[in-house]
Amino acid sequence: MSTLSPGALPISALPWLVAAWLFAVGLYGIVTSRHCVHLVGCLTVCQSATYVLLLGLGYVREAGPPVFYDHPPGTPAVDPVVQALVLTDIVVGAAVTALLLAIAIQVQRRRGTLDPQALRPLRPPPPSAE
Amino acid sequence: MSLSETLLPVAVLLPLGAATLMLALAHWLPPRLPKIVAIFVALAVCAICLGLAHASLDGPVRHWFGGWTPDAAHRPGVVLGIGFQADPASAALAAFCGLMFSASFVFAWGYFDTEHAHFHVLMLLFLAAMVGFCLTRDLFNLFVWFELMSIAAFALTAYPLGRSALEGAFTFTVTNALASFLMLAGTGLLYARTGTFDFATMGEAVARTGSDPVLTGGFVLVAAALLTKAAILPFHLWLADAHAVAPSPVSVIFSGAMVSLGLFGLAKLVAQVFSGSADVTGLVHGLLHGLGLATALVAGVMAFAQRHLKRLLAFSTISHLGIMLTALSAGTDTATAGLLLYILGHGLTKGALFMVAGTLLSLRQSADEIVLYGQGRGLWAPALAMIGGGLLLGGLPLGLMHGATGLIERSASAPAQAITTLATALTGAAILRAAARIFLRASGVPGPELLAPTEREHEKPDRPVWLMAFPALALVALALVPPGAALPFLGAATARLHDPSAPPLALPEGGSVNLVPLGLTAALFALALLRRRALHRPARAVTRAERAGFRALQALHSGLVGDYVTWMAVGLALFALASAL
Amino acid sequence: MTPRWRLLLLALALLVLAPAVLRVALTLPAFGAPTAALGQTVNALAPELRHVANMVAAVNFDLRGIDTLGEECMLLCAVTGATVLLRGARGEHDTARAGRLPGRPVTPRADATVLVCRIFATLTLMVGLSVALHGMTTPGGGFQGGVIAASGLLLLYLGEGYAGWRALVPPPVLVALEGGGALLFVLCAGLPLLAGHPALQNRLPLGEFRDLYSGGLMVLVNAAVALSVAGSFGLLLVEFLEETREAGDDPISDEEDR
Amino acid sequence: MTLLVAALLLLAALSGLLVVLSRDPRRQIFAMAGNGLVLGLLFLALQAPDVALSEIAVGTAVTPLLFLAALAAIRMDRAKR
Repeated sequence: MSTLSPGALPISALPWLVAAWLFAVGLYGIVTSRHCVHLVGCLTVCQSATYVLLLGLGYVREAGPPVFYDHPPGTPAVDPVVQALVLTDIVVGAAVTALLLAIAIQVQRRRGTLDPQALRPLRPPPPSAE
Repeated sequence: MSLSETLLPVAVLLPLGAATLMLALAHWLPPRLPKIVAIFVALAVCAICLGLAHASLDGPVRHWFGGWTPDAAHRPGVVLGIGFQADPASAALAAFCGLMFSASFVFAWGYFDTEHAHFHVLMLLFLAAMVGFCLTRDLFNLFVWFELMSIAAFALTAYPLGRSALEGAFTFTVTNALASFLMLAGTGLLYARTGTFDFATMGEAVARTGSDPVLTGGFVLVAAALLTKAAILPFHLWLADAHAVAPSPVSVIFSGAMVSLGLFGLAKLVAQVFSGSADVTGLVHGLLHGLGLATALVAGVMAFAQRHLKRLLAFSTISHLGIMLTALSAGTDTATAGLLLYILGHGLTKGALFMVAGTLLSLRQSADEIVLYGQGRGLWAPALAMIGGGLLLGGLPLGLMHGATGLIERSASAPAQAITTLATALTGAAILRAAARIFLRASGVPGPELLAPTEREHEKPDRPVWLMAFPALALVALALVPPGAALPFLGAATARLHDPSAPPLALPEGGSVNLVPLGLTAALFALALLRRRALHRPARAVTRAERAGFRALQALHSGLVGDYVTWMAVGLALFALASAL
Repeated sequence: MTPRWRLLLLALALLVLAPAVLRVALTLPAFGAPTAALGQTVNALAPELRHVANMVAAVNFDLRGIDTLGEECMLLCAVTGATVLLRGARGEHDTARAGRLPGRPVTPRADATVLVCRIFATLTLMVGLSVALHGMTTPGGGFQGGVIAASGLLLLYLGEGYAGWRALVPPPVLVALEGGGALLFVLCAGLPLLAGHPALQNRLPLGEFRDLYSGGLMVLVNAAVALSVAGSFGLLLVEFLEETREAGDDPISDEEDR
Repeated sequence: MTLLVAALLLLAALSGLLVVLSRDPRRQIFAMAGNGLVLGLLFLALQAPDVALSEIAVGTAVTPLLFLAALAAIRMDRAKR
């Protein structure tokens, strides 16, 4: 790749790099998290990376929103398809977050801890089984 | 529109409608009604999809939602709407999902008595998602059904509210939610480059574009998501936790149908969208093949070292998924045909085995083969199903799985064959060992399985034994159907998966009977049961080394969500390395 | 793995991924100049074909309506799952019970607070309704309107206190709203099939461009989504707020529960 | 690319980092609400008013509220132990 020289990084790649950054940061948060609720928060950061990526992909320079109320149809507008994809996903993302939080509340009740380092689904057998 | 074209969306809308109606009326419905409705809806979906599979033998059945056909835009390469397309393979798999759900609903009769229809609402949405996943020909729509499948699965895993179930569900949700973000991002990349979501149109655009990092990147992200669902190393870690802790009727669906759908989706994408991209086909033949072999072997060994029956079965599922991935990556027509047949055979067998585990959890209050030692006496029907299932997984030269293995091995290299045979034998021997201990009081000193994680749990007792045993036996019986009868259909299905107008393929009639896997299974089984306490020094040294090895492998499957996510990142890095080389 | 090793492994993986990401980022179409034709085709064709001004609504509720149905069902799944999780642990097998928990000690509130909250709750509901209704012409629609309307419930909670609030918004009604909205969507998709048309086909009169009623079937689908989203998020809020109360706060008397 | 979009993108990257780095879940909620607001503004600048509306309603109001409720429930459980 000839374009890979570090000095020639075009600014127009910024949104994609921000998306990748958000995803990586979210992963870092998930991996190092010591509290399940914090972990869920990091997951939402990962998710926001996909929104930034998709909306960035649909952006058209010097175009308006894809709503032809004030502007007549035919004026330049950004891509409505990616917006539609993101729109519904935000709502669903909130619901999944809620599901995870509900699980976290119940884990706290059953285990008394929310440290992901201490949670493992099946436990090693009791020594009495020897 | 012809009848089959009209029925195509009904296969998805029917379970969706039934689920939403039940949810809306949940408060007022008599408790028995949802169970009956769910069984009939699943059967209806199965029947509709069978009809579609038959109709699509004369050419693909298509349905464009809202009437937005590809020429509605009057611009070539622009597809405004979303299409469903039934080819024989997709429709048959959708029908298979309907069958598995009806069996699971019968099995679960009486399990969820106290709850308001919620279980059945979630299950029907799950069914609709799986059918939609099979039938769609739109990438974003595929993502939607993939995600719906995931969310329904998350909720169903946590359903029992036990300690393990909650923690397993948490891990499952985090890893699979990450997978769906990857898939969404990948879909976005592919859209940015090709300007469409429709499989066929996208395939043309991909073939036009040639080598392009964006397309490869999009494929890698989508593939990583599908491989996470299909539990391929190193994305596989969540599965053993989730499948082991989910309610048994749900595990039946998870292991029997959901995970293999991930691979089917990947096969379909590779065949219909990416067949024109040399980079992607290189990745499929290279990296995916290696990952498949590694998965088969690692998970096979892990299965052999388990004592919790559902966890054992879960690892066996992973191992068999690895074998299926080798078939996918081989890419030849016979291997693809083998993959399709393997999905059916494995799903039926594994579903039956999970039902047996559920029966034991309900009647004997445990799923631990050491705790259950000798407790299975008198349960002849579950015993029969379990031994039959174990033999089938272990390479019994009968039935669908054997036919599928024969087809797959035609295009496999000798070392690959050796590894898959060993994996098959390991999982088969593990299941037979557990069956022998539980039902036949056969002993032998426990080996590495003694160290495996386990859990004290049980499922709702007081359910009629025959309602639990009948579906298990029926599934085993179906898995024993001679594969020869299905070959003509399979030939058409394989050819049409790639190209909807291709003439049916002539598949080679059943090859030689291969007894090697069964022999190896028997040998490993005997080894496990003849094991005696290590008394002499060399024997002790061997045992210690063995334990250390297994402990390391168990430590890899730590159950910690941070570890799992790290390994997912490593998996992505593997893809990056492979595509850069 | 110890956390340190894990972090090291992650760093290594990200390091390997970085050049690949950079390569993809540099080959993507430049920001602000996408090449995908679908979006611009929708912008060019949909105003005339569907008489709506909001292209996002046109994509969501007509062109790719089946996607939206799938997303709607995800919402249903997640909310049902969360409900089951929270309720199951409270031992409320009967949905009716969650709706009527009398005897909650009511903290006295100033009349002014109650009034302000009522006014704002009504306003929020109206805003939500308006956002949902104008979805075809201006930014907004069923998803956003539904969420806003559901958050109005919260203001009611602040104003009315627990008991009054539970009486005003019984969960069975919210569940019926949630399921009923989604059912309406499924019917919108399925009924055209009975007449021999493709599923979800827009056969209703399309109305005038920039009119409140424009887009034909899309209006109905939009309403279905609004109902379902409002019900789902309302239920979610109710169930989560229920969790913040002490379990022993208000013992339920059996007579009242029956 | 306008300066505004670039600034908002960088702000989004920063606020995302803040969400991850606020290890105390209670403080994280504020970071999350801020992140939601920044994202909403970014989407508005990207000419996506529909998405911005959705993100602001969900990201700055509903999600933080759910986190608050969940944390309250968890605190209560811890107090009981």
